[in-house]
Amino acid sequence: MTTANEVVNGSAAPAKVSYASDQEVRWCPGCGDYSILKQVETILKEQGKPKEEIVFISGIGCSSRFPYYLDTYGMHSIHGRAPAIVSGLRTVRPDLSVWMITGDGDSLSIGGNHLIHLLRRNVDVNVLLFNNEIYGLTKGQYSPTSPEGAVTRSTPMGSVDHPFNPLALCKGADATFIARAMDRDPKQLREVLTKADAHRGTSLIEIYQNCNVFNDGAFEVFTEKATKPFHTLFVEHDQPLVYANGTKGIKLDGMTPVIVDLTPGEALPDDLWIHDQHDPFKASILVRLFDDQDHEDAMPRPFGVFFISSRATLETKLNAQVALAKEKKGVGDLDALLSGERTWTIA
Amino acid sequence: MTTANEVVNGSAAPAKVSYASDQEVRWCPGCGDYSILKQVETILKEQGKPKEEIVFISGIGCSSRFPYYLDTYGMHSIHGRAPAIVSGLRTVRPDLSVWMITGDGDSLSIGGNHLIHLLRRNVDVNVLLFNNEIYGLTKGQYSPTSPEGAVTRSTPMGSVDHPFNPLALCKGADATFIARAMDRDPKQLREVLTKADAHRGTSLIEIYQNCNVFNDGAFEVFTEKATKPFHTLFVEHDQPLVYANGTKGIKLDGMTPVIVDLTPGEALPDDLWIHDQHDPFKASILVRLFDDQDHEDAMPRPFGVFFISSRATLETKLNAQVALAKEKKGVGDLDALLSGERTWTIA
Amino acid sequence: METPTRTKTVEERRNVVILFAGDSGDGIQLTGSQFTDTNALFGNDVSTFPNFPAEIRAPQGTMAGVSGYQLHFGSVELFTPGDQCDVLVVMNSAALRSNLATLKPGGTIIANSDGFDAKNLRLAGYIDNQDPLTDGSLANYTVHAIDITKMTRNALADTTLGMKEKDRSKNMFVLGFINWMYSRSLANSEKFLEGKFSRKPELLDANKKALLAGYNYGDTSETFTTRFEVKPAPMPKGTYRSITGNQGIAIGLIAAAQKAGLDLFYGSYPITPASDILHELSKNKNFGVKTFQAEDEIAAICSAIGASYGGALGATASSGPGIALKGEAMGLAFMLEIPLVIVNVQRGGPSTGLPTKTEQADLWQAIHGRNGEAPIPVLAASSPTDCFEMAYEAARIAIEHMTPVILLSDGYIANGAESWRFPEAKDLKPIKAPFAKPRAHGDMEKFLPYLRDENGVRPWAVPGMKGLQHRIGGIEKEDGTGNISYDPLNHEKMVRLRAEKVRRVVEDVPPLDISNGVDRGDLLILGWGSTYGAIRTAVNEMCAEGNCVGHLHLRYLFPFRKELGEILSHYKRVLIPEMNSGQLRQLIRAEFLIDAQGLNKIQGMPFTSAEIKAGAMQMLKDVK
Amino acid sequence: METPTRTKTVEERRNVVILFAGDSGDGIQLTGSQFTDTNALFGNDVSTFPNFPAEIRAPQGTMAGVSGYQLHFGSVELFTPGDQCDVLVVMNSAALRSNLATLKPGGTIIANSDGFDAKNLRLAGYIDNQDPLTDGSLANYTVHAIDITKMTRNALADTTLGMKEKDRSKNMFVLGFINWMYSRSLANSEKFLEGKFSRKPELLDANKKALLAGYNYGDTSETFTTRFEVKPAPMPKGTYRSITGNQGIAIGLIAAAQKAGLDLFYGSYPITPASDILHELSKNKNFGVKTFQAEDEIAAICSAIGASYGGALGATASSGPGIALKGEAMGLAFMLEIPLVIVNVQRGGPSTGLPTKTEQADLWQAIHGRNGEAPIPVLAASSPTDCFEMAYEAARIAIEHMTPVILLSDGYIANGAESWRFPEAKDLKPIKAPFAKPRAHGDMEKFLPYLRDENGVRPWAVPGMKGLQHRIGGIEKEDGTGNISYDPLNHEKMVRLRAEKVRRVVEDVPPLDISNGVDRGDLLILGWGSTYGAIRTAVNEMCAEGNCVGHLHLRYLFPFRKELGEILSHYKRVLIPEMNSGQLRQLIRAEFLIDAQGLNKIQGMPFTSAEIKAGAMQMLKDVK
Ligand SMILES: Cc1ncc(C[n+]2csc(CCOP(=O)(O)OP(=O)(O)O)c2C)c(N)n1
Ligand SMILES: Cc1ncc(C[n+]2csc(CCOP(=O)(O)OP(=O)(O)O)c2C)c(N)n1
Ligand code: SF4
Ligand code: SF4
Ligand SMILES: [Mg+2]
Ligand SMILES: [Mg+2]
Repeated sequence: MTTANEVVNGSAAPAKVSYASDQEVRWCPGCGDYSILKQVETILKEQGKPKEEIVFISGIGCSSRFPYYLDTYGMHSIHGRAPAIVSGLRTVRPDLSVWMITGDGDSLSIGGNHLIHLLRRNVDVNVLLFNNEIYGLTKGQYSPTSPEGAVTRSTPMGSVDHPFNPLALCKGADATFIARAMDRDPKQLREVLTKADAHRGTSLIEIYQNCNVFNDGAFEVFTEKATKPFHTLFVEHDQPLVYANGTKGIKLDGMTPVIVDLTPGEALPDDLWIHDQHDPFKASILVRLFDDQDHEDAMPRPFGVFFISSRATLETKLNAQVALAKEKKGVGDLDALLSGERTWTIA
Repeated sequence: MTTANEVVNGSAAPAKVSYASDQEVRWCPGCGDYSILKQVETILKEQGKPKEEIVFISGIGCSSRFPYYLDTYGMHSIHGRAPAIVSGLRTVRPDLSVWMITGDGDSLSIGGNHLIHLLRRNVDVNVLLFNNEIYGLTKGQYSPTSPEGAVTRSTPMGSVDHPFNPLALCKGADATFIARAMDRDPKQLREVLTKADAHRGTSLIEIYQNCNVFNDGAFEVFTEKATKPFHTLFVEHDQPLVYANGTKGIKLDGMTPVIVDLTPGEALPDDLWIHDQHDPFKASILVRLFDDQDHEDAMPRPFGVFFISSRATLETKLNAQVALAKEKKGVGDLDALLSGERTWTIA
Repeated sequence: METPTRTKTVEERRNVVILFAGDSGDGIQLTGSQFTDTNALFGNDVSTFPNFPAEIRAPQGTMAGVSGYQLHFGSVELFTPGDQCDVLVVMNSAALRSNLATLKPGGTIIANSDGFDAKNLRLAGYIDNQDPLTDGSLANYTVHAIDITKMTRNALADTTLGMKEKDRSKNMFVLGFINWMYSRSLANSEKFLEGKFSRKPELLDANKKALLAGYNYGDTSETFTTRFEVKPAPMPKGTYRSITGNQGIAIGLIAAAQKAGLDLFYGSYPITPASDILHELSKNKNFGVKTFQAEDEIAAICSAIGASYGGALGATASSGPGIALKGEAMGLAFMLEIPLVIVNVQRGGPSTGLPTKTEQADLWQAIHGRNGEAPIPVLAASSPTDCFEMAYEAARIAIEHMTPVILLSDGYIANGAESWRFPEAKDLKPIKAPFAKPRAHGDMEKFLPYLRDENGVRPWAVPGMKGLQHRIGGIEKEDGTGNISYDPLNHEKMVRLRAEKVRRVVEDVPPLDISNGVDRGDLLILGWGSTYGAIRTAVNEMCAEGNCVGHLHLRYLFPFRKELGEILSHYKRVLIPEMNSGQLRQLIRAEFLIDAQGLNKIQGMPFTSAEIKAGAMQMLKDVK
Repeated sequence: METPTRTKTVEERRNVVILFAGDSGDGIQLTGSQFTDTNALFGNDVSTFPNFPAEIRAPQGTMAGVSGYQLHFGSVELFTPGDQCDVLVVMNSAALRSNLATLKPGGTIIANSDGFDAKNLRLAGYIDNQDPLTDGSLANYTVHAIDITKMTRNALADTTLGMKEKDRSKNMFVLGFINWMYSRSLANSEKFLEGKFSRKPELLDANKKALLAGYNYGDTSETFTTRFEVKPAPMPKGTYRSITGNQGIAIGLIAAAQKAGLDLFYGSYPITPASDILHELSKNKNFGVKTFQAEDEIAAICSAIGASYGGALGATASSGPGIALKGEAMGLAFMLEIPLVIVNVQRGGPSTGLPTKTEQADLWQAIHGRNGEAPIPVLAASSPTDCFEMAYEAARIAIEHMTPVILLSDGYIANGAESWRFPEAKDLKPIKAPFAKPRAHGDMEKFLPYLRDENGVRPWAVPGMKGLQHRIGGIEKEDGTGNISYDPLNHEKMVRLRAEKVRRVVEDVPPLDISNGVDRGDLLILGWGSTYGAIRTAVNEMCAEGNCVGHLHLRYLFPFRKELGEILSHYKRVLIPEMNSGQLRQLIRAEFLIDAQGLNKIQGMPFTSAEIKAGAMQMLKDVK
């Protein structure tokens, strides 16, 4: 980027400086957003990347206020359009570290199309999808991830919309990095964030986030001590799918996943499903473990990194074409462009 | 629909009447759209449904001119928005037979979000997605389904966008009916159309359509006698996946599909993949058979009905709520509404 | 229940303005609306103005977190929530600091002293522990500092509730106290609580206790020697209710659909301050109302177009940014010539702007914000109750003239409430949908979907109607047949036919008449939308003071009624107050070539009548 | 090659208008543009008008399928493609029927007789085999019926091409013949063919053969006794090229980015007639141009916003329906106050309207089509060459004033070509981006992203600049800091500061001056956009005939330059011709309170100078 380079004068920031901005955080007390903000700030600190080389782009929603709270570059844009803004920004600035903050309404309702196109184009950005299964900022209407039957301000008789399975949708859009985390498990969240940041391409992280004002407890079964072990499945690359404190595992019967009982301590049956984060077919099934947790013998909900594949990013390919064009035709000569191919002269 | 019913006075149309309108068809000579129009008209004839009870809604594009050519009700709307128009129409008119006509740009570029929301909500409509892997009406720019590297008017150096796998995307959006067909195989197209029309819910049919002016031969390997058998795989419910005139089949190695050689006449190995159109997991893999046909030992491209599942339609659920509300609260009394719950009187 | 009463002096008041203010979490909106209700039921005229921040719960105790509810009630007819307040009820320091300016000199402050501890004072920006309640800075006001928190807790001592829950009842204590202060019975509030907490007996009990405690506190405490009384207002005979603008719009749309015998389909995407229309409508499915929360504003309007195409009344609403997204689809509806109601509940702009504040800056967008020649009738509601009438009218025009219609409201009247002498269903204007005549059997003549009647209106042929199949779209159409046509002269003809059809709409609306003041004279104040109350109040005062001023308020904004020019010519000067930079003014000047002046306020806050008056008096000076 | 020549009489012509017409598949556009090129290279002034249907290939032989290319070339300066044509070249019956009206009385018709068989005649709507070529109905014209199909086939008899391919060379036969008719050498056309078919020797050979055959046919056939000659035009000294409006815009944007030292990012979604800008730019990646075909218009403008935020020049273009979708994002760019160029190549509306036809009906949308108070500078190009200048200016203003800028063009000048004396890079106005000053090391003072300079312009701090991190967005901002602010007075202040910044833009553009005619007198014709050529031609003629008429053309449409009022006051009457219902007229009347009249044509076709003249003469009558 000609000028940016001229005027930019970055240099490594002193480690462990604070990445918080001077703005007071304005989320409701108890909102899950606080935890996510904290985890992000923590890993930024750990990495110690210069603040000026980091950009946060968000849409509109409670979650999208996020950029104001970090002392990096940031844009709080318009509802649903962050992916498009990110695409333009990265195309001209492949040198930056770009993060996108969005909500379930912002990215899956009004912004759904931009999100799937961002994923297929594989623009290099870390997408943090704050899923609270509700519209927070507009005070409690259901969202595309709210369960069917959800009684909200816009659905007094219960929602009639079948909700999206966000990760299945993203997989269908050929995402190259898919993961799930939650506000209430800071450690796992930081791990996932770190892996996401390491991935070159669009890293999509769905983060379950509690909206304690309009949808309190939506993810309780996954976050509460008592129920967490039996409803969550933390997947690790190359490791078998085991949960419930080692008392249960998952194997595949043909293409259908089934639950098997395990005896802790004993050797694991060797037909257990071994998680392979590079297997696109397995990933297509893994995202389908999406049972309603109220049903008994429901499959647990997977967390962690589901899938990683490497595919050249949009900006890499586009800038390669620019370089190639310059190489082939020579760096553009404005006068040649102005005169075009055929001219005539009046003397 | 109060009034519609009052004023509507339908009655079965005499069988075998022509469903063509009086408008001259304005596609380029040789365009694949002609064949699709013909197949649709044929099955409409066969069904003999009253013309006035059929509606075609389209967006914008060459393909979207379709409604003008049939003597049914029809709307040629705006670019990408047909799914939203259909959703409103069906909600108030569950009695009609509704078809949606769209192109790869119309439904997957500008209209992508409306399409995936239509699918998750499962509105009862037959969606005919004319995929010619190009923008026809605007004279030849690449589309979201154009292969990477495609040289078009907007990509002289080749497209840098990774294309959508349309059926994978639709599956990810929880479509309840997914199928693929092509303009050059009228019989199979009619079969698929018939099944789609029978399905209650959104029936998504991707139809490979040749744009002989801007993207001629895009699907040649699938349509030409010589190559067709080796690059196409016609799936039938309960039948094994066999192609290449019975010389090849597909089985699953774990979750990974692999090609096996077969000897025509001999009994089929029993580990062949048996197509089950009701298995969501298998469908997730089937849509992933999407290899570039130029690679040798590429998997063949599947055609036919991939997946069918039954889920209540949006309009059914919504109208049920309306009925329930009337039953519970009694049919709305306008005066009661006007006065509200608390009033006072000035005498 | 009967409420205890000790004799204390009672003073009568003509009208009173109370501003309740506190944290977003303090339940201020509830306290305010409850007391409004009680007074309305009692027979006062009421007008309210809720005012809250964009954050759901901005940090407790901060200025950013302050939520307010202003109530004006009186024994006389009222048109605004009041310029300044007589009583300011504040739950904490920030609430006091951010609202003191609106309190009349000598006004009363009722403060929750618990909200004035060091922390709260600091958060509110009172530096080096200066405390307004004690430092004498409020000398010119009557201050009642009450530890509402403590008293509420005491009142609920014997309940099993946790501290947090107990404190949530603070607002009921306030409500009880205010009820006592204005000599109101608690009956209505108790009835409300019984409804709200029917399934939570514990909370019901607690809230009732707090309510009563507040009442009794006023009654027993020696510090309060006088109560006030506001007699019922001499309003026109009839039955009344209180209504907000958004409720008015919802009910207006339902009423119109019912009168036309159509189902109402409402496609919308949530946005402040329009969302309540969706919430309201979704509660009325038993009227055949179908609400569809679309994936975005484009889908919202398109779904409504689909519904209208199917023979229902399609409607959609949003606010500025969302309306911006609907422009292309409005063009389609305009070309299809089908009924469609588009409501814009305006908020502060541009872009995301000030989501919870009010403004009138989307008028140009409504009239000019589309590609091509696409005139659409634009209506504007002038008050909460007028929202009902204008929504009804918008729907009537859309149906009978087969056209999209835009209705403008704004955050001020959308959330504000006033008393409404509601009509009876049978008295509402009838609405007749111009459905195409069913085909006589065997009639083979080609149906002409764009054959217009004397008003330029085309027939509404709905799918299912036998023999009337036809195809329509957004491409230019041949006159009559509706077939695609690129013919140059046909295009110009169609552009003019569509414009003429829309022009005819104004022949079907009430003639213009001045709202109040003189019908010819020195100055005309020309207004539109929510400035109505402030202008009317100002003009009444000015006339009372002997000025020659008139007030004309446009509710049908576009096209203009032909007599408008005539009326304008009856005044020496024309002043146009707007919460924008002068958008109506621009249209008036272009149409009538008169040097209309503007009075413009772009602060996210409504005009006070005093501001209107000042601007008008200034202009009158120039006249003389 | 040297072209054979027999002596025939040669007549000189001052200027000639030829209209080539045929099926969409006949290669008419190529024939036309090639002959344009040849004449331009020869030194004539040229002006063209391609005119085609919305369908890609409407059914062969039908009226709907007719595609036309009108060329005006002369030995004098030209401003339009001509009102009527001297020569009409038609490849079939439909082409004749749909264009005969534009042929001058006594004009020449060159018809491909093969296109007049029974089928073609019927398709064209000539009933009961009436044949215009033979039934004498063309008595007032000189008709040359040539079986172009047969002659082309004969010429290619010995090639290995199939019949279909042979017939594709018909247009080259025509081109060859026309070259002969106007005494032009085939050299340029052959050069072009060699380039086009460099990889297809067979086709190259065939096309050259057909070209030569056409030429020789004219030369040898006895029927043609005279050729014509059009001498070079006495144009200002310099080097010229021919350019279309869309090329002009593409080049203008690249030039501006280069002069500012920025990369150009172009985010766009294809739409007629704007797509060619995308096509053109995508060919120039070696200038650091990055083109992004977005998923829709919203993503297109938002990607451009992202690019500008990143320090590049972001630009986007579309036509009416697509621009309608960009309104909300324009509001964001306006609030962010970053450079952005938005081009609207207008087409017939409303809605999908007439995609391939021209119109000027999006002016209101450009100026008023957003929510809230969001004034954006609006420029309009008046000719193909002016598209370059205005695109450059739009970019310069966007960058130096940190604001989105809208540039209006339309289908007529977008596809039309004219000769252009192109500038040298060094002579282009310099452009300086207002980048924020880099932080001195250790400078800890808070950076103020909204601290304005004397022009009200804020500093452009691009990610990567150390110490200048800041957050911006669409919510109202506090003056200076840019932090979120709901403060009422701050909002009004910011609204006025942003408006003032935009107003200042006009102090940075050339003062207004009349284009031609008298600078005070009876009538001023005030125009904008593509009506320039027709008005200029009309005014020249009228002045020559002794009328007191002047022509002022606005290229910077909004805000108005302050001297505009003054200039308007120098004329008794003001006439505003527009291809809409009077959108500029409305703005002029509102601003200056003058009774400006309109001359309005809404037919998807440009004004002819005759139409302008007629309208103006009518008005002059009224003056006297
Ligand atoms: C164009 C537009 N439409 C609608 C809105 C109103 N709006 C703001 S945020 C939001 C959705 C918020 O939900 P989500 O994206 O899940 O974010 P959350 O508040 O839950 O974090 C909506 C509908 C808007 N600001 N702009
Ligand atoms: C809002 C809007 N944007 C862009 C266009 C221009 N446009 C018309 S059709 C089309 C895409 C056509 O491609 P596709 O949907 O694949 O249909 P096809 O012509 O190939 O059948 C585009 C970009 C438009 N008409 N409206
Ligand atoms: S409304 Fe919900 S999501 Fe929004 S800040 Fe409050 S708790 Fe968080
Ligand atoms: S351009 Fe292509 S898709 Fe369009 S009509 Fe012609 S052949 Fe068919
Ligand atoms: Mg949410
Ligand atoms: Mg296509």
